[in-house]
Amino acid sequence: MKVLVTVKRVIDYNVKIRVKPDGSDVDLTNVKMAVNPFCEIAVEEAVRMKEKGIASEIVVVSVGASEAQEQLRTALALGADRAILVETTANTESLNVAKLLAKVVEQEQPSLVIMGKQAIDSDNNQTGQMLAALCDMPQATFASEVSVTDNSVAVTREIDGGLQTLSLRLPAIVTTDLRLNEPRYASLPNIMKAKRKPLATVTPDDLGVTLSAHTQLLGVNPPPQRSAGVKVKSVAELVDKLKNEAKVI
Amino acid sequence: MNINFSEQELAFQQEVQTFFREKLPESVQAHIDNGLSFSAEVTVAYQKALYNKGWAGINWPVEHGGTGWTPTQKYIFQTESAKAKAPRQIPFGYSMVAPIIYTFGNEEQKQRFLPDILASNTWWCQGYSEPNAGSDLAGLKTRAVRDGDHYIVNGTKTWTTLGHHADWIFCLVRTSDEGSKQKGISFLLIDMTSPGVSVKPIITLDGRREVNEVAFQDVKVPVENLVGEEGRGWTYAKVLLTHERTNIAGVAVSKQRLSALYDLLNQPPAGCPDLKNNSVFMSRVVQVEMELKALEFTDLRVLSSVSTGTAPGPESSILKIKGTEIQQALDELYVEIAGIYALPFVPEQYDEAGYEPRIEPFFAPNAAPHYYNNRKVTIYGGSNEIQKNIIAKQVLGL
Amino acid sequence: MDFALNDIQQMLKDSAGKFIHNDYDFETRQKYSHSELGYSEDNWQLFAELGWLALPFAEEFGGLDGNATDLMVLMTELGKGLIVEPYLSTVVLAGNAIQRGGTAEQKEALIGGIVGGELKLAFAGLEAQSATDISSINTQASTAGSGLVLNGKKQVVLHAQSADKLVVAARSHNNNGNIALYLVDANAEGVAAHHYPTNDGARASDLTFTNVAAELLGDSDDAAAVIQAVLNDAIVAVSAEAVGVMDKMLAATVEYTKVRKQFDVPISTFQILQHNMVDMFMECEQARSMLYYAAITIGGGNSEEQVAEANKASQFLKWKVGQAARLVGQTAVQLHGGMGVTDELDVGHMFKRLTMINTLFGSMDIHLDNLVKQRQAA
Amino acid sequence: MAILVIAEHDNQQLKPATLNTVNAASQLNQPISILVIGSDCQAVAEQASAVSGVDTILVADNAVYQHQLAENTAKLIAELASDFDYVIAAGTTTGKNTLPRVAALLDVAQISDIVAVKSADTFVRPIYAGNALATIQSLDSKKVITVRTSAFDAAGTDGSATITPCGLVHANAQSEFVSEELAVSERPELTAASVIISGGRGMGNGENFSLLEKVADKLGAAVGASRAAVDAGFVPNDMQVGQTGKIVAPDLYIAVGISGAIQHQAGMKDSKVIVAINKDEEAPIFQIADYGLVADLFEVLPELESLL
Repeated sequence: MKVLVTVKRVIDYNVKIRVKPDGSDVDLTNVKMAVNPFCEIAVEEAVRMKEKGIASEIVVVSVGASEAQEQLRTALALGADRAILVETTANTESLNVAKLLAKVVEQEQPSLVIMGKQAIDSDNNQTGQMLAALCDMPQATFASEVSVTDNSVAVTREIDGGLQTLSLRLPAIVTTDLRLNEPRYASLPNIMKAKRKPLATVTPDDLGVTLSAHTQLLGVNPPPQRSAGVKVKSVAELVDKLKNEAKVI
Repeated sequence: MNINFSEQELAFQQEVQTFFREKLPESVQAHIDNGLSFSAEVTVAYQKALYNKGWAGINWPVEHGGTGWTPTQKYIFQTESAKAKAPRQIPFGYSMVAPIIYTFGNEEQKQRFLPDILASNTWWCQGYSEPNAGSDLAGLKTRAVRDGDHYIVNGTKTWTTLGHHADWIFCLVRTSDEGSKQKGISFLLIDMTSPGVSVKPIITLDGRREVNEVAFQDVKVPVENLVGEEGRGWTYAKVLLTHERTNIAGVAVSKQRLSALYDLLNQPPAGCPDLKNNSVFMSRVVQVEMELKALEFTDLRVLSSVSTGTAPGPESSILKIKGTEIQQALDELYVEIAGIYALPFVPEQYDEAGYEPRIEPFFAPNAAPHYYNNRKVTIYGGSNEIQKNIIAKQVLGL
Repeated sequence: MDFALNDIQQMLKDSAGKFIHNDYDFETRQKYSHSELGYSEDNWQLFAELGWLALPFAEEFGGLDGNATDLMVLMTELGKGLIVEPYLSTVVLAGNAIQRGGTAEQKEALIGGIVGGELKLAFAGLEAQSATDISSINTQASTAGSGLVLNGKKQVVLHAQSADKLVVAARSHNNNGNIALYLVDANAEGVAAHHYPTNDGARASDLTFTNVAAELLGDSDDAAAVIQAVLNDAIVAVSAEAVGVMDKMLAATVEYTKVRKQFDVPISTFQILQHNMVDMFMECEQARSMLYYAAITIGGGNSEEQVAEANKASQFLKWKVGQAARLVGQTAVQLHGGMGVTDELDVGHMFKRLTMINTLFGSMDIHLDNLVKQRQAA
Repeated sequence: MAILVIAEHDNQQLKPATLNTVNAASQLNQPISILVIGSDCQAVAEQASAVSGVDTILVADNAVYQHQLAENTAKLIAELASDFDYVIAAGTTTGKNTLPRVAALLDVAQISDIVAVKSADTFVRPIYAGNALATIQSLDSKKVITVRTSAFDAAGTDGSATITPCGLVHANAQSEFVSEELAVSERPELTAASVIISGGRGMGNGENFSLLEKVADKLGAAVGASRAAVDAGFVPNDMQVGQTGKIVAPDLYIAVGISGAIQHQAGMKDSKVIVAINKDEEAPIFQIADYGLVADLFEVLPELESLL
């Protein structure tokens, strides 16, 4: 069974971002970039399926600038077999990324697509669901457990009140949540092998997709700063302040 | 990671070495060995030799006569010129006012000024600091009041290096008092021969006249001499600071002076103390050698990122501080190795060729004056304390 | 002219960095350090699985042909975690000595075990009267029947407690004064050990050999060149570790001074402290530059001239890292105030590791003195 | 121009998130309809008709919609969307699951998790885990939007909208509901609670969370946890507040034994009032706490419970 996973190049999880003084966007100069943590979980899930003999081939796809090859190489080092970069820097909002991915899915015909539930930069949480619509595939978002049987996949999802389990007919799309698995570290031998694995680059034109902007970023500013309040000496003083000063209890 | 030059870069290195071998007279090379500064004539002759070779505008755009070199070629040129003990181009024309003219000036100004700067026909000096505006330069008070097709300039500029040789001065002047201090500053070019301009020497600790005080008394300056727009002088000057990326640390010159120091230690001239067997002194020498080796690789790291077109990393911000600290450490070592012969103050021995009676060892009487004068390097161009403020803010985010 | 890491080094840096960030925070490190073994055996097997134990060894024996620069990249990241696993003693010291000095059979027999995580080793060099380098050691090898035996005392042998085999520097059994390297079974008869913790969270031992069965490492009984080459690699490794620690101390100090308020303002607003932190930053960068210089030079060829440059580079590096670490360590503790001197905060432990790294493989003053003497002799 | 708000419900109860969503929608000053998709969900329709500022309630009541699976509900919403210019849902897991699928069917962008309405086509939403706020303008004729309910007050409940059934039925042959385990507890849900008391690594173990529950019962509060507590296995993962857990902005947030790493702050820094109880004076949480008590939580909690 062929599994397709997607990875996005985002800022490193630990980087504290700064907004540009002119408020045009977030300042990304000299910032460490990495694979989106939720995407790493998607790659890990696919690699575990391959180790269990469920997945026969893992294709990893990224939509972005040429630098995203670095993240594709990391995914290959984690165990993906083949990488595809859809190289574009314009109009990479979720809908357009989904349209590009839909064309790749059409060409690759995977039985299962696994994606991160959201990217930690845009925090949109949209692309997987949109791809499912465009490919008319069933979807299971926020997966905390995935088990594939012959032509269906059972997915346990984290929903507001607790957990929900669905059964999807393949081919299907799953987006990962944080507790699906604990991604492995890329071993040095695999890192070295990754260099020799195929990485193809295609453009939106190659896929026959023309992209137009659906939204426009007008500006970015830092959130309002909280200032530290007062220290109370005792529980009694705390309760008194909450009742009479803050009036919240 | 590799630190080797490519084939073309090695070929270019040969070309540069050949140029210095053929074009640099023997007498000029002796200056550096003895810690002497170059006379105006020697410097201009050198600058004209570079111009004739087409190598005068290292960082200039090609359309204005620039060399179009890659960052690595610039690095090779600067390293070889230090090894050849060549003079340094006077920076005020080539790398201070010219970049502002060809970036922000109009066509007329480019035609009027750039060719003469490149050919070393005109000598420029810098009119920034004032008696009451040093580190906080934005507080400058020299005023330029618009009067028809002229500005009337009044005020005083100080620490104007080689102002006594200069034909022109580029100044930051105050054209308005509204808004922030920085907003009211403009960039004005002033002919030194204009009536009302007076130049007074400021003698420095080495007993020489290097810097001056330039006073402007109702000097009439044609409006055509305003570069760019009124009120934007500060931003133009600030852009310049990020312009000069390579050769801030002066690694090549320091390496050359260190090897000369080791020569002195291995064959100490008569009269100099035998410091080679003094482990306390030698440990200071070796520490400078190692600190310089580390700085050389910090410089190469910056070169590596600049030559691949990426913005240099935070390490570039330490080049000026570490470079000047090492220069001053070398000065201290030279004074100590000069021993008792550091005492005689005989500048004439260095100004007139073949002056007699000559005090030997020849370098020794000049060691202390050079050491005194060089205390300036951690002060000018943004003192090292100011540099640390900048690093604290921009690199450490404090 | 290129200082950027290649793809492989970049991914090695990312995965090692992620391991330290996710699975090796300070609390976890302290748990390992205070455990009975003094490190985590699970981690050791993970290191084997990730190919980190195989990094510097030849591909022919299961290694990955990594050079000094690759070792530098890994050690800088592991340094950030103050790791207590015996990587330095097993891979960089003893394993490296086997790779450089061993016979083909010895390499065949031992390197596979190291790479697979089954075999741990320690390098026994220093002695009481030969504490700064091994030029005046007394441990003596001698023939006994058909084999060889060792007699002597070795001081502060890093991670001997967890070693299966020892690589021991001793006077040659041919009584020609040469210093040779011998392989000894760590639990062999006649090996008496006094194991103790080191103040920076690791383990070391004093060993006494009485007629301990030994095997010459390699064919020659003159191991001077091998030992010097191993020393150069070890200096790159611990210096890389120190640079990693210094980077972390600088970041921790900058963050702390932004949070710590006194006189109603964060202490990071005081200019004197800002300049102290800039000085820390400059020392980190200069140490890193010297590390690049040494790693490139030591990882270079082995012509006579290149080996001479490598030996000089390792002395430059050990001095510079010692000097930088002293400033960065002391300033970090100073700016953390009382907290910097407490056991519970990680900064103090980083300070202790940096201080101990200075004592390893010749302190900065010893290397400075050697460099001075070399120039005086020139 | 008209707005279709998708109701958040469990076939019996209209969830408070819908009231916040309607409030957000009302800032667009257009007629608002609420769509209730479910099975045997008449009660929800009645509750919806009481929401102030709402004109009509559309009810698609059919067994196929019982679990509100995205495959068919998205088709239904997309079909109904032809009469509307805005389709807005709460940023709950149901909203996040379904709305992007609707947007794709309509070939328009979605603007997720808005925290402010600037104009008819311009909204503000958090990015980089709330460490920056982006102002986004939609260029599409139809706007599909999810709302971060903690950023909007709740609409009133004095309305009386007319309820009209919607007979459109879309089958779902692609995915099938298997089971659900909802953590049944009378305490309010984290995202809906006005008071939250959370425990961190400082709680030491899962049993000690009972100390928090006693205080929570006195305050009618929900109980949350930091990621460190969840990762340490003290409590189940759906109690996690933070960048990768729930985003909350209650009136009162009490952080007990939580150091307050950036990732945790991202989930609760918009709370009106923040109280921090921690024995480590340097814990980052004190930087954003309105009231800080440097003390041992095991002494504070019993005393706090007794005083409430």
